[in-house]
Amino acid sequence: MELKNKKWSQEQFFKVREEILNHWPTGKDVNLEDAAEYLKKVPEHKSFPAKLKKAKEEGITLAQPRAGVALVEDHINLLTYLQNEGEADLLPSTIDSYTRQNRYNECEVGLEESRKAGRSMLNGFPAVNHGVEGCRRVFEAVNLPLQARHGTPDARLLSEIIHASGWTSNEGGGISYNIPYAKSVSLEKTILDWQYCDRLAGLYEEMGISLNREPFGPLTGTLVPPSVSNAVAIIEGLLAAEQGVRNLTLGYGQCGNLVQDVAAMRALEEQANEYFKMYGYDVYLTTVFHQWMGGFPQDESKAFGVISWGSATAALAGATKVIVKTPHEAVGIPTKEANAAGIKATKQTLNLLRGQRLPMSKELEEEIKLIKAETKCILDKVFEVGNGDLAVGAVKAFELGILDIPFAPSKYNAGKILPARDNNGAVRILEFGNIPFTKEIKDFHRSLLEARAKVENREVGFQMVVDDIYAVGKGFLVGRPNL
Amino acid sequence: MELKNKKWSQEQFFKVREEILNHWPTGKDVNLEDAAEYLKKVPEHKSFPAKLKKAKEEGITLAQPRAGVALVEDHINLLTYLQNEGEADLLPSTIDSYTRQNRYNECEVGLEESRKAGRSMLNGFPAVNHGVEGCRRVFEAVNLPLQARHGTPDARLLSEIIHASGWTSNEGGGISYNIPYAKSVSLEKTILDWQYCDRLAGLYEEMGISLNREPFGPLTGTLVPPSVSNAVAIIEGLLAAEQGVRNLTLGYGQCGNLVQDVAAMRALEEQANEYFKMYGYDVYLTTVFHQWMGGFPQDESKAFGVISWGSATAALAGATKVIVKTPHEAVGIPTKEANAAGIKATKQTLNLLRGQRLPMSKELEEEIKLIKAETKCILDKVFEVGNGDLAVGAVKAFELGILDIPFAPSKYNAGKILPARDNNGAVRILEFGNIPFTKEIKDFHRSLLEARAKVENREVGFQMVVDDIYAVGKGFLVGRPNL
Amino acid sequence: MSKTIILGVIGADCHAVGNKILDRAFSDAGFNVINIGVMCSQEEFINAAIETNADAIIVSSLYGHGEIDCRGLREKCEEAGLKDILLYAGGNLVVGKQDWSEVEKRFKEMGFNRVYPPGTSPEIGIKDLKNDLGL
Amino acid sequence: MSKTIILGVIGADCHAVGNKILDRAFSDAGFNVINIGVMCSQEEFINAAIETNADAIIVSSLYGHGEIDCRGLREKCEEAGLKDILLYAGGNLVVGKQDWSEVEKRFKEMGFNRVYPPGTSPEIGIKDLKNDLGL
Repeated sequence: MELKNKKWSQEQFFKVREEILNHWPTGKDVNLEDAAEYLKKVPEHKSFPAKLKKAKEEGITLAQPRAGVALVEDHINLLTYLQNEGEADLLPSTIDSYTRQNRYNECEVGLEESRKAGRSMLNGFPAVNHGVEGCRRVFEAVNLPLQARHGTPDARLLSEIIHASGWTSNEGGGISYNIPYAKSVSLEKTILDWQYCDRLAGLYEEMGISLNREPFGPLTGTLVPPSVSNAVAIIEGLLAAEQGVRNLTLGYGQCGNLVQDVAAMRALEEQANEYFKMYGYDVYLTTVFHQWMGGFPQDESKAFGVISWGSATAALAGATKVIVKTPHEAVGIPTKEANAAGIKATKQTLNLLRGQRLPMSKELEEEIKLIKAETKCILDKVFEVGNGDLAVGAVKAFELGILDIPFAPSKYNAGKILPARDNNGAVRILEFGNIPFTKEIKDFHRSLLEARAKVENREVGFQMVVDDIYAVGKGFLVGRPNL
Repeated sequence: MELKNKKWSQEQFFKVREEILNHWPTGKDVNLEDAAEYLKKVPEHKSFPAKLKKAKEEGITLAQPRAGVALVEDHINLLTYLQNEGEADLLPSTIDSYTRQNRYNECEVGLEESRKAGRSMLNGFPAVNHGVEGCRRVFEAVNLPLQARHGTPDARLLSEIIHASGWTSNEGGGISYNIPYAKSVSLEKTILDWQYCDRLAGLYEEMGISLNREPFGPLTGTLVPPSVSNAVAIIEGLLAAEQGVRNLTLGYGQCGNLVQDVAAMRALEEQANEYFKMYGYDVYLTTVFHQWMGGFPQDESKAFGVISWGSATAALAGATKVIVKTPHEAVGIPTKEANAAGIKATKQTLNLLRGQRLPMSKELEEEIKLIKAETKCILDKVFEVGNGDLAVGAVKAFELGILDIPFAPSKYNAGKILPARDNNGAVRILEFGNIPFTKEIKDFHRSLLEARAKVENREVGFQMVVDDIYAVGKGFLVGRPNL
Repeated sequence: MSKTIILGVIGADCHAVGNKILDRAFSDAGFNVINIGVMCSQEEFINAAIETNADAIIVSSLYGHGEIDCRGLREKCEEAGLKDILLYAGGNLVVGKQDWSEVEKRFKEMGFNRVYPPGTSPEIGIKDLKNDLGL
Repeated sequence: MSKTIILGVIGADCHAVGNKILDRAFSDAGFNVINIGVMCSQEEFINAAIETNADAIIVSSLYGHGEIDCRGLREKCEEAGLKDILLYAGGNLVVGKQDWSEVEKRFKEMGFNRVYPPGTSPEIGIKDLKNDLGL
């Protein structure tokens, strides 16, 4: 199939669908009519779009953890604990890494070993292996909206199964679930495969069922400049909208400088809405802020400091929801208690800050303007190299390094840009690769990094980047040479 | 002695001193010359003024816990733990409540019982009973500057002992350690007694020894409007400066609304410096921000949220130091581990935010202007009723309700003003008593509270106040009727 | 007829916020509240109870010295002829985080009828008091 | 002569940041680093080691599946003739917070020479490797 940013025809979709449902035995239990009927009965308090809309209208920020274990019963226990003890507002099911690679046979091994070992040997919930039956059991056991969160380049069967099970949101996108999550899967393929997932959500939308889609904002979660992640988020939002998605949550991962983080969130929401309008899409847009995605301090008290600061930023930015880290972040997958603790610290901070926003200032205004200008530089070029087609343009833009995500594992990513923090901790760019910024913008970045270098009495260079990556594990935002 | 805001003569001071040193047997071990010699040997890293100055110049915020137990050895263990494990920047010795009432006999009972019980039966360190010998043992065992933190209306003997022991800072003031801490001690007396403490610090200053003095900013710590606590802080600062104090830290307790809190800190520093200049005092001024002083959530994860948000506000306000709460706050005096945990969460947040400030905005500018205008209304009237004498004026102002601190236990406090939060959580005034604000300012407060009442669909009234007091224990800043 | 209670904060404790809240809550619940404020000695509680023929003494302690301060209060009440008076205590009664059931046990052994942990809502005390007074 | 090491992230794990940092750190320390990147099978590690006549294989695993992914690697190395090759593993090797000494023990029993907990600085691995290689 030729890649184009054009709504798939019914024929195209159902032809592919037939094949997809045969990828694993549980696929045969997915029935679109039955699923639609099931989804129509989802009560409002368990619907992602409904709960997000309510939160946005009331100006509050919802808290959502990450969580997933191998077995259905254990997963239900985990989620109900996070719901009841953790006071989560939205629930996830984090999908395990084998499922993300469509290695369902290995999931079976993991399930078997988990049963034997009495503890989860998978790092998430293998939703495809559990099928509609298992996923519905999970959905029916909880009292909150449920979302699949993963990192799956080809999530077509997974998406079929989770939506048919009443899960009203699906995270991912053709870029954001490829470049940071895969090594050698082509972008053409993942954009096509996510067009399928989007078209599926669009089909339900056409049947009167509102489903939420959420491109993965933070990408590699490590020193990603806001304009780079915002450009990807807007592209994925537009691609999803073309396939009929009407309820979108666009996201951003905390960089750590308050003004930059708030500016990034505001720029993202405003600019995305401008693009939706420009291209004639009717989309209800909400936002998600990811707490610090980089290295965490080992000490749990310190981790609470990182978590709470992320929550405060989310509130001050007016995010519709925030994705929560846990005090076990530095050591791996958290216990359910640690997970709940992270949510509680988050909710406390959100509640204290309810209604408070970072007031507009010269600094905030200029940062918003900068991020929007940079994002527009990138998007203009993407449309240009795609001859007006956004899907084609995205693929070409990665080839050419116009889109370039720092620290991404994919060989389809140029990996030429190098970010580093300025003296205030805001993420700037040290080496631009082929990112199509104006000279003025590039000079501005450079001047900010030079200012930091002067303070630190060293040259601008790669060591700054390494220092910045290690810094938060040591407690700081900016990797000063003497830490 | 007649109360006047005038530097005590040597004669006056030493006459009173003779009597003071006889209040309890340990007083006889205080020798001014010996003390001066001891203090001159305090290394820079153990000097409060030196460490505060360094922090202010570097633009960083220092973290200081509260801590104190009955016995010297246990107290040393506690402080060294907070220093080494907790990573505190400054150390306290919180003084027990019997000492605060000069009930040294009861301290003896408490010390005896603590030895028997194997746990502290006093809620702090009885520095007077331990005398110079015990206090110096503590000072010599630690590696950081040490401060007495208490709430003692008559701290004359205590101040003599702690300064003679190398403790280079003393918290308190004639108003701030009376009105919130005593029931029926006259203001004349406590202002005179704190003139003594200030004169003592001034004497050392004249001998070339820099000591830090810190009036207690948060007062009752419960919905105190910023202009009320700022007015008291500036009065106590001026009274201290008159007695020769040259190194002052003025403080403020977090109210919870970011813009108001930052505005209060900026207004305090700027306005205090204006007054020092106006009255010809040469004072090195630093600031202290107190994390949330009101009710705390029982849940420790939630407490971390409150602690971290206070730390973030301190950093964004550019406070020189922050006084740290602990995750045990809701249940009483913390274990040393909980105390260290509070410091670590605080330091992590401070470090992440190092160098970041809340940028100036219209909202911040207007809030600073409002707080300064209110503070000036109060201070003008205090000078007026004192016929130009600030000490006399302060006493009269409390009599007349010009100075009036919400929820204070003292019978010398009018207790007529009633504060409540506006819709954004900022503390405003509901009933003004005799606070001498202009009609314009009063109308502005009223309009903000009416706006909240409208949102909550109820009348402005006392129930709002009660709801606000209980709110943070339940997780929220504003006490909405449906919590 | 309205029942009379003595409300106060014992010892060298100057925490006034909760005292003002309890005053209002018990008053609103129909009790005749004699609020002797903060920093009250055992004698002040007892004298106030005798003078007003009170039905209960409600002792707050927020600063951790409650155990020392409250010791002997029941005995002194009995000596003063307040034989059946209800004694309630609440707040942060002891220094540090201790097992609550242990703390409750110690205070009950000291003759308190009801003992409340930190953060107890006034409504709970009001309900208990109405119950204990047969209202 | 410079020693050669194979660096990679095993299994279905795509964490690339640490991999890029380790690459630079070991290179800077004078090793000839063959970085096979993320998402590598056991076979990819072994083939790379044979091709380059490597002295050590350094396996990262950040996503919790390390225990399953690393099982049998030592045996496969021996079958492939890599008899004395050093095997190091580090990262978030297991799902959840487990006692580190237990985890270390399991990996040592699986034939790993060195095992590192999360957050280990590259300098430590470099020092150990120099030591183990007699440099």
